[in-house]
Amino acid sequence: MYSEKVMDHFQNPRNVGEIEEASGVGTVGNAKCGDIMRMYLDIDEETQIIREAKFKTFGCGAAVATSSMATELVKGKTVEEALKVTNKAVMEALDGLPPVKVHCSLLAEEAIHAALWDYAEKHHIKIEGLQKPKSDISEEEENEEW
Amino acid sequence: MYSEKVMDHFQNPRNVGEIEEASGVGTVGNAKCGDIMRMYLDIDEETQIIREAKFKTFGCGAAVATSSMATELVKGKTVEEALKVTNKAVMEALDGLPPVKVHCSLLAEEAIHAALWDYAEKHHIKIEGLQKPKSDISEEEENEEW
Amino acid sequence: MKKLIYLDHAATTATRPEVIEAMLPYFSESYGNASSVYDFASKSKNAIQHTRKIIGDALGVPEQDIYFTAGGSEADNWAIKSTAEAYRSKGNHIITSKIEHHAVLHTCQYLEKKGYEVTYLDVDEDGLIKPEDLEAAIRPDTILVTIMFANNEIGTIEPIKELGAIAHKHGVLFHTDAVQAFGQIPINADEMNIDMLSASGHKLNGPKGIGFLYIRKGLKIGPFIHGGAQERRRRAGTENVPAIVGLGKAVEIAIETMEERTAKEKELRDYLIDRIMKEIPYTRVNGSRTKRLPANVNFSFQFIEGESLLIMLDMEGICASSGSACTSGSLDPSHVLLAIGLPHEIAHGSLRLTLGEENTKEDIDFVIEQLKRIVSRLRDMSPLYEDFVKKHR
Amino acid sequence: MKKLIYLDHAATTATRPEVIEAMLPYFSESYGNASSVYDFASKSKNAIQHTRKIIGDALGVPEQDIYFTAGGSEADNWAIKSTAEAYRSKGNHIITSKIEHHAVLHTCQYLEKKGYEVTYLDVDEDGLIKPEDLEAAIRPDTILVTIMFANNEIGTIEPIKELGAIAHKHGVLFHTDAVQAFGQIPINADEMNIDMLSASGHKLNGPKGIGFLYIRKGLKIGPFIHGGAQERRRRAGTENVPAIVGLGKAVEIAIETMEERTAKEKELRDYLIDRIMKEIPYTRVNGSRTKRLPANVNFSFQFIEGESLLIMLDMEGICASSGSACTSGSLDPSHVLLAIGLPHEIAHGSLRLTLGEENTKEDIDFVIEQLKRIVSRLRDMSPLYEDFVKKHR
Ligand SMILES: Cc1ncc(COP(=O)(O)O)c(C=O)c1O
Ligand SMILES: Cc1ncc(COP(=O)(O)O)c(C=O)c1O
Repeated sequence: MYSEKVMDHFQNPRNVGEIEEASGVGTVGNAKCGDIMRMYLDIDEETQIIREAKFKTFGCGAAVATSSMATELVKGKTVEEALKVTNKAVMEALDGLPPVKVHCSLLAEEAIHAALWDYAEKHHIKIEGLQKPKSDISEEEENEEW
Repeated sequence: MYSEKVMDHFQNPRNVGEIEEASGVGTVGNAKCGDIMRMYLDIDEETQIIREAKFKTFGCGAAVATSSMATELVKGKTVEEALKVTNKAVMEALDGLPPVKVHCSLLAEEAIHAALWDYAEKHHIKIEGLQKPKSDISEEEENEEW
Repeated sequence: MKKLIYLDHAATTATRPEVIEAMLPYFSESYGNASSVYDFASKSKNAIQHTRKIIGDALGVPEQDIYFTAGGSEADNWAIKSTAEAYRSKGNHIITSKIEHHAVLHTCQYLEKKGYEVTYLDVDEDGLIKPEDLEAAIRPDTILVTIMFANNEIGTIEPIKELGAIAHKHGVLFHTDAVQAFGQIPINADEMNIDMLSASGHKLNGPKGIGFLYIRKGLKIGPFIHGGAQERRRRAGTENVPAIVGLGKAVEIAIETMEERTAKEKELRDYLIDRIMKEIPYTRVNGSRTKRLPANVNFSFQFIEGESLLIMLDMEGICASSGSACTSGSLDPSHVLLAIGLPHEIAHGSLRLTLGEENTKEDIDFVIEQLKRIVSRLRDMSPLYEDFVKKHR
Repeated sequence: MKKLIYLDHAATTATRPEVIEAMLPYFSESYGNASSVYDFASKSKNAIQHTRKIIGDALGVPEQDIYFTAGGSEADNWAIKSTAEAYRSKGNHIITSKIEHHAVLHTCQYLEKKGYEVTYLDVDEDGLIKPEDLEAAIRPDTILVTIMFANNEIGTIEPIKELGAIAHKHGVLFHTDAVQAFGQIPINADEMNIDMLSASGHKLNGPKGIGFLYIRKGLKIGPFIHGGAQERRRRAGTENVPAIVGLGKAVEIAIETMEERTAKEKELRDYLIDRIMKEIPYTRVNGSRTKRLPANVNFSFQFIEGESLLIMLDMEGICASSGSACTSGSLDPSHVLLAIGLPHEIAHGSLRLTLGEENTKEDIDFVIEQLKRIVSRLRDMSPLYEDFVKKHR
């Protein structure tokens, strides 16, 4: 059901772990829906460049793979650039996700935003275009597909 | 679905045919239900003995077999004895019938009665115990078996 | 033992060797539950999709609109009952015909008991529904028209495209029971204005216990069997993977071979009909001579009764049917034959012979000889024939 | 290729070689329609009767009270919907439990929409229904109690005989979904106060797409699929003879081998449970330890999520399930695990392993090693575990 890229990022997730004293940490999702993502960012305060990104994820294969891919995508980018890493970008980088798993990529996007928000709050700065992230991406109603 | 006896009487029906100037002829059943039996009897007026019995039948395997057996059973009997040839006797002589075919044996019994009635009317006699036969044995309501 | 001459292909068919071969691996090797997540189950999932595609292509409709069922009867029940329920607020009137299969008729009668109104359209002496009769029967509260594609007893092919167009003109859904037609004659569900279509595997050399319902996208038809999320939540129950695979193979072959196979069958059919009509008097052909399934032959032999005929044919190794196999055991004459106007005693004397690709001209010649002998023998035994002869002497 | 270790026998099973062998002749040799009159069809008829007898004997009920269906879901739908309809004049209240299979639950929810009232009984932390809860729930307008014989996820065996007795004391019909129990534990439907019982072939090494409903004689339950006169007019559709034959063979073997087979399974089951509980911390066993299906194992591993676990097991060739296979694709955690009181995040981390006779101790040892490795790996990745460790450091 998953693409090879997803399976690769699930089997060999990049950047699993914690960053001690991270510049920003964001946790999104909830256990009820079965997905929780936590993203750690280490940001150079001068250049605003994300030096390192790590994650921990409780969730399905797609949740792990999107977290892994999201950390890969934001690493080396400036905060401003990282803000433009959308769920679409994550999905495309993974060669797509099954429809029922699209919410995982939204969660990954939110995790980036949450970590950036935390960074901004801690450093009392305002990041242009960043809104307070929802802590919880809840499931859309399961629609009958027919 | 049929016993060997039934199959035998269907494949090799005894006494098929007509009797010219029969002592009595009776036709029962109707085309709606798919069974019509006609029985011819040749009766010795002195002894009241049935010298010969013949039949013609439009109907299923069981209808043919019961007609055949009925003619066999009444042959050589007196009118009075023939009157006692019941549908049960016909069924037993055939080693039984499937439940859905029991009405054929009733039809055979009625055919005997109809022929005897005809005989009695033609000869202006009264046969003890013989009632005017129904010309038509209609189906019972098909019951749900469960 | 006598050679078996099987002439009851409308009742059921042998499962083709290629079909059995296709099914076998899914019994004991790739037996995974198609709804499971592990890789082992993906073979089952893919196999199901493969069949869905074959059928979608055969009907000219999107594959995802094909839903597997346990056979034609379930598909008919589903289409009719679920439409009745889903569109109840629009109305409670259903139109069908007098010659439908019991899977449709008894379902409609059931709905009548639940407060629905059903119009049973008459047919002409060939078994054809007149489009103007349908037009006249449609009411503002009509929610469904269900008319069979081809009749199982007399083989008459209905003017489905035209009937569907009339239903659509009035905004009414159109279902067709194509159990006898699918795989025998070309069907494009989309072009033919069909919203729902039922079919069954065992009528086309596929396995028994599998069929499908096509449901045009967008219809609000709910599930008939509730439960698991199979078939996009529309038909619960662990997928019958081997049978679905077998169905796919059978449909694939039926479509591929249709032209050649049915041309041969038509030839045999017409040969059989022509000879019998010439050689056995007081016989009629039931059903349309032109709008007729390639493999269907149906006679009424006056003065004789069908079951006797069947048993005598059976003794010669010939398998045939009198009316519908589903209702044998019943004593009523076929509702189809009554609907085309036959009197009871003639309806009782009917014989259906339905051909298959394995039947040869030699088989048919043998059957003709036997029929001549048996019909004549039964007539000699028949009081109706006696009366007829005496009257015309 | 890796060896496949199939531990999802509750989802479906391989069809046994003896079963396939028994079925094969009915595909292409004795393929006659069981409702036909000719002699060729009598093999089909007899084969069906043979299976009916095997099942009747297995359940201790008259064989003519067994009705074949296309599987467990159809049997459940039939029992519940037709009872609801047939006894509507008596009342419109149905009692079931919170841990039923979706084939029962979604059917009940459907009936709720049609105006019926349904009570969903709670279960205790082992998944057991308390007889006094049933007693308290019965009302004068209760027409049906439907409680599963054994749960498909956590393997808990319900006190059916007692529950049935309570229903009967109040003159209420009692149905049980025995899809997981039949063939695994002894069932005498008559002694156990069961009026209707559903089962499915593919759960006991029989074919998919076949099952049955036992209906005690005298119940006024009408057909669910209307049409032909098959199954004594109670279930229309051309009989699926090969599958019925296969079902018979599978039941015969399941009953014959039950004692020995399940003794071995129980031993493996308990070995697996005991080792995991000792060797993987923060783990719980779901379902009763004593009133448990011989082949069912169900764990919750705290801090991790089930699908990830399944995929990692899959990569080692281990087929397992998390919750019910029928609902995978759904994102909700299992309703059964929630009903026994698990919080959402623990319910999400559940794993079902269901054994079959081909599983060996070596297989289980391998699975245990893999589970230890995988659970630990996923915990290392889990923010919930991180929080837990930090809190307890
Ligand atoms: C308890 C229970 N009931 C009903 C069913 C449905 O059976 P089937 O998939 O054969 O329709 C299943 C299995 O899927 C089950 O485990
Ligand atoms: C026209 C028609 N509809 C429906 C059916 C029912 O199909 P099945 O027996 O596969 O349920 C049949 C055959 O029995 C049929 O000929």
